[in-house]
Amino acid sequence: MNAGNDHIKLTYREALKQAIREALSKDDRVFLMGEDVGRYGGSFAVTKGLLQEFGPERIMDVPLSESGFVGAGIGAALSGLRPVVEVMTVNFSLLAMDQIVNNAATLLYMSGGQLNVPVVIRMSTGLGRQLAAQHSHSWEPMYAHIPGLIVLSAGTHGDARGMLLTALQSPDPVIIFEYTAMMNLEGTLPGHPETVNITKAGIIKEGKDISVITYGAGVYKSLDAANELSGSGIDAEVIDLRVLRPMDMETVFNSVKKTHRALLVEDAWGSVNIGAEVSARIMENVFYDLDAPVQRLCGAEVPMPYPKHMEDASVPQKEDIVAKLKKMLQHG
Amino acid sequence: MNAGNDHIKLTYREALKQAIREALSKDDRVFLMGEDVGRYGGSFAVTKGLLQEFGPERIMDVPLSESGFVGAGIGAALSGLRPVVEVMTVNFSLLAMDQIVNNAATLLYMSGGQLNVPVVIRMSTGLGRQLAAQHSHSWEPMYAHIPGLIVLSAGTHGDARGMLLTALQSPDPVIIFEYTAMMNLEGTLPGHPETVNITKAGIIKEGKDISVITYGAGVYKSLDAANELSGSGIDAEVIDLRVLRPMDMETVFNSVKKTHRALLVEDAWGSVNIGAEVSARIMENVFYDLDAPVQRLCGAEVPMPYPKHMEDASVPQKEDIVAKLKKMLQHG
Amino acid sequence: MEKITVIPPSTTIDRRLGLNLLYQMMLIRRFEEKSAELYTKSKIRGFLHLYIGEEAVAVGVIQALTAEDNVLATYREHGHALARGMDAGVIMAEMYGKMEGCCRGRGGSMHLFDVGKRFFGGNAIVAGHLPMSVGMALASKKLKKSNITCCFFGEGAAAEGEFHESMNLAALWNVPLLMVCENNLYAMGTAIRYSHAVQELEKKGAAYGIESAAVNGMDVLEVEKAARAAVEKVRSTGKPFFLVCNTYRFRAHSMFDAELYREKSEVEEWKKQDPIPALRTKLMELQLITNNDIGSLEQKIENEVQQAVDFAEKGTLEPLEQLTRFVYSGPG
Amino acid sequence: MEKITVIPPSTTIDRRLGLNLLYQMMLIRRFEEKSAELYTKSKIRGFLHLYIGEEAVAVGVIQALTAEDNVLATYREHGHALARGMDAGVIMAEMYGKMEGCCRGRGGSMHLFDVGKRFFGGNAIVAGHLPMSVGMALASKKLKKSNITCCFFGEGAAAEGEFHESMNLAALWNVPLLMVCENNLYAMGTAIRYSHAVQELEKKGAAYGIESAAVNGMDVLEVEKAARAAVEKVRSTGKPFFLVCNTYRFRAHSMFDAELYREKSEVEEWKKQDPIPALRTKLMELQLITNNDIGSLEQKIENEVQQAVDFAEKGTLEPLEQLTRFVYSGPG
Ligand SMILES: Cc1ncc(C[n+]2csc(CCOP(=O)(O)OP(=O)(O)O)c2C)c(N)n1
Ligand SMILES: Cc1ncc(C[n+]2csc(CCOP(=O)(O)OP(=O)(O)O)c2C)c(N)n1
Ligand SMILES: [Mg+2]
Ligand SMILES: [Mg+2]
Repeated sequence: MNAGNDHIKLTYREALKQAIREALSKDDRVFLMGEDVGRYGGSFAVTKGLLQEFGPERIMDVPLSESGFVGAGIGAALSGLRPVVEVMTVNFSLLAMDQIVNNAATLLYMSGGQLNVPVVIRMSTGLGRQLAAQHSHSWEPMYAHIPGLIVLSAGTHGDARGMLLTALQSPDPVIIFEYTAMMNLEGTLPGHPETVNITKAGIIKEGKDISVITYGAGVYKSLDAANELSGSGIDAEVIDLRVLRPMDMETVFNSVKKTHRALLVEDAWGSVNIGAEVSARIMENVFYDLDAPVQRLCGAEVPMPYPKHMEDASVPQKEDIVAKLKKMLQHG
Repeated sequence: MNAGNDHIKLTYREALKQAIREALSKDDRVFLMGEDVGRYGGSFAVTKGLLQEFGPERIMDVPLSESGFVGAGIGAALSGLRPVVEVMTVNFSLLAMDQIVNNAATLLYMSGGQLNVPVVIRMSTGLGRQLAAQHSHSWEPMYAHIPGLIVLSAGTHGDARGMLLTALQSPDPVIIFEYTAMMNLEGTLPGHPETVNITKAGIIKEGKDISVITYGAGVYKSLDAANELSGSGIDAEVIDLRVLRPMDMETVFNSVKKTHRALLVEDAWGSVNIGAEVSARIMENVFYDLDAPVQRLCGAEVPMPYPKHMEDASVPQKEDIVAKLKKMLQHG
Repeated sequence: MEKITVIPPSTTIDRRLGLNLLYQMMLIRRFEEKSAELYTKSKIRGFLHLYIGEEAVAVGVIQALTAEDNVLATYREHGHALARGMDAGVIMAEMYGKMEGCCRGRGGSMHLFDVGKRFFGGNAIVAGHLPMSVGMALASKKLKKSNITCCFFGEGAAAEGEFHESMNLAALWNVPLLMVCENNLYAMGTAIRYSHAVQELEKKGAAYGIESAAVNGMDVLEVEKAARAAVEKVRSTGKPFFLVCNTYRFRAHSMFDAELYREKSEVEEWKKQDPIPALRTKLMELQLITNNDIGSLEQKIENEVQQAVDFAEKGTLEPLEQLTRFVYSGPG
Repeated sequence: MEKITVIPPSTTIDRRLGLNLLYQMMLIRRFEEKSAELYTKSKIRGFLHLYIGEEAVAVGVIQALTAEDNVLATYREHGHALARGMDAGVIMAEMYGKMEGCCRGRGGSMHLFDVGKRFFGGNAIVAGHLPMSVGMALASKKLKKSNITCCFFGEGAAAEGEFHESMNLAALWNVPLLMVCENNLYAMGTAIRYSHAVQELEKKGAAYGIESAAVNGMDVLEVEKAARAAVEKVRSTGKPFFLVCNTYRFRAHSMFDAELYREKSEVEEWKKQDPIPALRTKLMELQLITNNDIGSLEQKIENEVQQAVDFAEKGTLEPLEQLTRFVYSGPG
């Protein structure tokens, strides 16, 4: 944040859009392809107006063919372009997963270092709009399992605007998760888009009593919980993992060494998830620094139900985080 | 194992085949569909001769259309049949994953309990034949993440022959992982196929010093390692998880409460895997029983390389398990 | 081998059939207008996709089916559910997220299921239900049942790989499947010219040797006639049939759509073909019905819709204790 | 809109072209015979898919391309790699798993890549490279380059959804892509009649408005002529072309195949059309070459293949320290 870059208020949606516009303006090789990114204006209105601004060569509407157009993005990346492929939502990404895993993530290694695949794949993810079982997935854990991918989670406005620009400098494939439920949320950022680091976790709030380690939709919820608790004398540190692959464990370990306690918060289903990985690594590396077992708060292991009360109950809410933190600290 | 059921020697391949034959004989509603299961005899010769025995209605060769025929299996299951769908290998299963996750695993919940999907999906999995990056995946962790699925791993001859028969009694979708590298391995089993429990982990070898918790290709390797160590005064318990979803943690916790130490062994990539989940659950539930941090031995996080020496180095070998156990026990 | 059938314009129509078709279309129209109103009042949430303008398709096709036939549809399926004879109250309660809904409120607008009516969704992954429909038809064949399966999907869905695989499998296996493509010219904001290289979709049947026909989807009598012929063929030959119904959606794609991608005038032009006034006028001209009939139909429908709303309003929310029920069968 | 092109039988042929085509086919044949021998000696491992019998296709088509054009192939790609001018030694070293191989030995037989030759695999997920080929052609169009992309795949691959999506995208976007279907009548053990409802695959072009042609893939001169015409069209119009080459594989699918699915007599019948003796005879009849020429070709090839083996034998294995190199770019 340089001087002269005055701060502005903007929504998460606007942050995403500024990133795309900046990327398109800065580099001719960049183009955006995805379902309804152009004429419709983007399913979450993120790309509204960009077709008019950049024309159909740079903003390409594609047919419903996830495997086809994600694969085409990979092919274009192999041929000197810098495609940004939008998979409308993570829910449809299984249709393209073979392309992502067996091609994008694999070609560099398998070709003995010959083929770079500089493709950026954006997907909006998560729940929160009562879209039910087939439209509310949080599949960050599945992508974080795959070597060869760089997996980013934009849990803050800064990352919503900054991650894409940095990702486009990567010679390797990058997945960026964006959060559907946060589109209308306002935040404050410097006036001009800037790249951000995409190798380190972020310390969202410093604290000394416990480390709350989270990402994505968990970030602001955890921050709210931590802020609420600071009144009652609990000083929680909040860490946004940001980079789900390869994970920056240094930041996590340093935090745990300081606080001696950790709670992992995420919306994804409760088994074989990001929290499990972080917990296991804490176990393996800083076990003797722990004053109490690391705990997780995750999504309920159900296909998402439609009704609001059930959807709300399916993922950790601020209140759940507060309650859990209180319990963990009394206990310790 | 009832009296009069004499034991026989048979390969893992033969065990799988007996299960399929038994399933087809017992229930008219059962049929097998998959690529090259019929005329070719199965890509690993598991189904050789079954087309001749049961005819093309029961043993259906299908075109290369993973999404199509897995979805068709789901549809047939919705309509009163008991399809056994073979996805030739796990490597191709991403093409069918949308069907498995968004349909098979979701329909019962989403329909408010109306629609059962009694489909069994078999996939051979794992590495060991120098098949390189696109043909050596171990994706048990990705499927174990999905609520609504029952995920089984046939790490022993008994399970290779028994799991299918039990799975076919399940009203819910079951994935069975079979291990490519074990096809020719001989084992001893009772003469006749019998169903096996598919809710509990198995204690393969009892021990008191440390719990080695594993599944699939890790089972015999871990057992070999444990047997080797028993000479040097280390008495390791070996647990085969068997059911990767929903996991039986009781058996694991009881073991850890006894041994106070655990090593998790698997071939899958090292992040966000089954071991991470088990480690996190041990952390959350029996932390105070631990004398030392739980450790993992997993697959290297690389797209599998072709050369034998590199492939071997990519997954834990018996020697690695032995060395790790020795180290962990000196340390404790 | 394959052929494109030319359906002669509709000829015979009696009072009973005419009134029945009119009633169904008017009920769907009114039910959806009411739903839109309830959406703006936040009684209904999530995605709501209206079928207004396309009523002739569901009504005409489903009219030609028997109660034993299977029906699958997309997320734009209120019309199909009503035409299939599902109770308006149960559907409305589902959209309210109430236990009295067809899926206990867990599915919402996009996931209507009613096993009793053999109505299998309400599927929200575009083209995800096509493979299942092939499997259901395959089951009928294997079980030697005389029922057929009817699968509705949009022209956007026809660009997905699942369309290709399903058409080929259906043709290869000779299964009794009626594939009904509702070509409303748009997939969200993507006009058919941006999603299909060949826009006369009925031509795609030839690639699979599947008999095909295209029909004016704005004329319920033509649709009914074409569907009757198609159903007759499917039932008597056991072979699939591909019926393209050319239609138009008068409303936005969903309640989130600003309709930037088409001219108002285009919509107005199409509204002149509104299937409801068209049928009304025709029946009046043929003197099969009177103004009185219309009046009492309207009254009946008004009551029915109001009762549906009352039923939904009075419904109860599922207790949170049941959140994990039906992830698997058996006691939740 | 679309049409099926009829290619007139080949007419002109001179000594230079004739010898060149003969040399290439003989080299491929000899190279693969040697490979099979080395496989039985366990020098080559993994899967080995021989192209023997089909040489006329790769040789004829690639002959019609320029060095700037992109070529993608399947796991059955030794022939394509050699025809593309890749060094036999480098290919053999790759199959030995040696560092001197084109992919440092990491890919093996199924994954030959050579960026310098614009040879992009060696792809082992059936049809997984089709979407990429569309993207590469799209990049040429966007970057206003005159090169085209040529994608080889089997008739089995044409049943996958990726074929449909790729054909549609290529036609919709008007990209310079030559799709070459190598119809060898079998996908592993599945005869085309069990995988395609319509077996004249060239008819599938019409569904996408793509000009198509079928050619006798056992006659290299016909293939070359058809390919030249097709390439010419693709280059001048910028539009895709679908070329079906009807051919036959003389050997098993891979070294694991017992060939239970076809009669020996069928194979013998097809061997009468062996493209190598056919061309030899023709050139002799036309008095373009002599027995002497054949002799020196054979000698040259024998040397070349022996040198390739020597090169591979002398190669080195990649040090294990490099196992994780190239998972990502930058220092491993
Ligand atoms: C696989 C998949 N991709 C994208 C979407 C998002 N989406 C929902 S409806 C739709 C358009 C579908 O168009 P069409 O098949 O023509 O049906 P229509 O809505 O016009 O009835 C899209 C892109 C989805 N639900 N599933
Ligand atoms: C998606 C996928 N499914 C299955 C396989 C296993 N498999 C490898 S080759 C093959 C047959 C392919 O046949 P075809 O496309 O005709 O090519 P050919 O081998 O005849 O050259 C199959 C089923 C695979 N590699 N990828
Ligand atoms: Mg549409
Ligand atoms: Mg073939």
